[in-house]
Amino acid sequence: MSAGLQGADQPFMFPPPDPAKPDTSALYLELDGWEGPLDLLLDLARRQKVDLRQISILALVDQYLTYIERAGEMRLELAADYLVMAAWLAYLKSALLLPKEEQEDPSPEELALRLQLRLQRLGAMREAAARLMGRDRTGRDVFLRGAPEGLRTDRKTVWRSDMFALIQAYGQVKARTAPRIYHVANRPVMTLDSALERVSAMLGVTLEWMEIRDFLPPHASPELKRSALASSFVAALELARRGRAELDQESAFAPLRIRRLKEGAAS
Amino acid sequence: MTGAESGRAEPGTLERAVEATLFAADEPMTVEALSSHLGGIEPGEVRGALTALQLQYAARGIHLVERGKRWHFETAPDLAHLLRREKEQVRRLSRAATEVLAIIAYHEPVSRAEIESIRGVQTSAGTLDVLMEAGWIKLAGRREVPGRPVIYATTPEFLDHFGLESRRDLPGIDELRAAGLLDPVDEALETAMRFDPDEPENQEEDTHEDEEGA
Amino acid sequence: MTGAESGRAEPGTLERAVEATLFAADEPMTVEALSSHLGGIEPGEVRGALTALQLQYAARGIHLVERGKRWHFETAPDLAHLLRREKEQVRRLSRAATEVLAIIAYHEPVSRAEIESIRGVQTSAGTLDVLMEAGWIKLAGRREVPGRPVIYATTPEFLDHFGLESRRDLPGIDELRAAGLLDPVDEALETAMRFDPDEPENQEEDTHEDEEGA
Repeated sequence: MSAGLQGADQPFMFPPPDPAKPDTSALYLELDGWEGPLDLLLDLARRQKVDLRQISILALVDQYLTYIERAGEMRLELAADYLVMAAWLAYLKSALLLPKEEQEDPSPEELALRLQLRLQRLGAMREAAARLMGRDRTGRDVFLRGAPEGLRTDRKTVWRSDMFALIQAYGQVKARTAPRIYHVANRPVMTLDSALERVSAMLGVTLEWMEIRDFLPPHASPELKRSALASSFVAALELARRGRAELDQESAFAPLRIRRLKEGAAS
Repeated sequence: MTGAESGRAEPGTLERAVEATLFAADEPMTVEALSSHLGGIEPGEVRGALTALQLQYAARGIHLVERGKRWHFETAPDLAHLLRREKEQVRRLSRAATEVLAIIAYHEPVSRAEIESIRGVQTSAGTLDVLMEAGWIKLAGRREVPGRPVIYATTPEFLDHFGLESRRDLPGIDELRAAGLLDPVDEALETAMRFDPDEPENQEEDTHEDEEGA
Repeated sequence: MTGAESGRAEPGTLERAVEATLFAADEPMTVEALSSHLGGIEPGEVRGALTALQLQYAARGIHLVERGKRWHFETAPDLAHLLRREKEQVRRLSRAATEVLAIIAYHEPVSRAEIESIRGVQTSAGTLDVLMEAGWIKLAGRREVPGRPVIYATTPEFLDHFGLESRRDLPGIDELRAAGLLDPVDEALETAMRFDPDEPENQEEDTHEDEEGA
């Protein structure tokens, strides 16, 4: 019945597994070889029939329970999950044998089918694994070159720059490091020395009274004229002190006049 | 294409360059890697040269093969018996590791819980480690379901080692898919319960899946 | 010996075996080693297979060669350049390196100490290395002063890269000034807006500067 649930008449697509071994006590020796109850069930199913789609779940349950029972007789210690599976299979068996109308949900048929599907899937993967391992494998059946020269890629940096960057860099070096010469711009002033020189020179021209303004440079800027006036005034005072000139002013803020003294006349 | 048409033709310049490069390389190379190594030759031309070379080597003791989009030279499989004796260094895998590898290869990407539900036992951490260390499987992200489990997939090295050009070459994968044996049990159960097994309808369904898988 | 007569023949069984064995071998093999590896084939036959293979590979990107009585496959000599590829990575010269290069170009030959005194900052050895690697400067002997410092000068590649016929084509100080390149950076804009280039005067000074620079 369970076998019929999934297209029993479809051809099986795998090469047959190992020739079915007889269900004998040889099982005991393989105890360590099982990877859990599903693994054991799969092996039992394989012994039963070639096609996992046609196995009898009832027969499988019986075989499993027999195996567990024998293991118990031999006082082999079974892992808990084998016992859990045994209990579950015992329940499944009784449910499958009950009249249909007393069944619960999910039905025992569905549980049986689920088990069968799981076994099919595990079986399929086990076969796939065997076929995979049987392929021509590198290092076992096919070999790569024993002593390849190897490819080497040397990284090489190609530097790039351009003319503008070059001269700009040089300009900036120059600008950054040029010796700094600080020079004060020529300010519009007449120094006392030059005023002295100038006033002395002008005094030498005549013995007449001259206005001090006449000593100023004729085309000078207003700033320079102011400076020249002040310097010339101080120069006139200096010359008077040295006894080389005399000063005259009629009233406050009147034009200041200056006249050369004759040599020796001052005493 | 002249080279590809006749295995006897003298190899052209590009063929010789591809041949020498792959021969000297420490590991398999993709078309793109070859193309860039050869100074930017069109990938299409490189592919043409590879096809021509493959044909030229078909009858030789060395073959040019593609594995997971990467190309390399290897000895012809039929000469295995001559070479095997000195070079027995293939990793021996436990049965558990073998099964886990097969499950990942045929179902990828797949979570550990999914592997365990197929095998019916817990997978020890060591099993996955061994496969990772061999370079045959890798973490392939996480499944976006509650718990976000890590999922696993195979690598190009896996294809390489087992002489597979791509996962499509996995032995029997089309048949397994067609038979629904790569679908989860729940899905298969639903499908099975929906049909009355003795009806011809079921046959139709099978045929349909075969077509899909092919 | 049919294989030896024609490089186009399908390789025979022994040739294929020899081919695969040499391909997979870790090191070159003598005729005797091959013979014993292949289960005691007559050395004469092995030699015949080697000669045939050598001929079959003569035009390929791989050659079968004998060196000191030992045979192995290797890349064809004309393709040896494929084994070492140079991958070029273009990088822009750093500001510091550009300054040093400019100083060398304007003042060559010049020692490192002189470069530093012109730049007003220390110059790392790496900067000069980069310029040497770029092929733009070279060692130009030693200055015959105490300590005999190494002096540097530019190369023809330098002129080439910067599109100069000769160093005399480097703009003079006053051209730089005219272009605002001698102004401290923050004043450059102000100057540029006020400056009225005075042609004849500039020309005169250029000549002068050139003489000094040459």
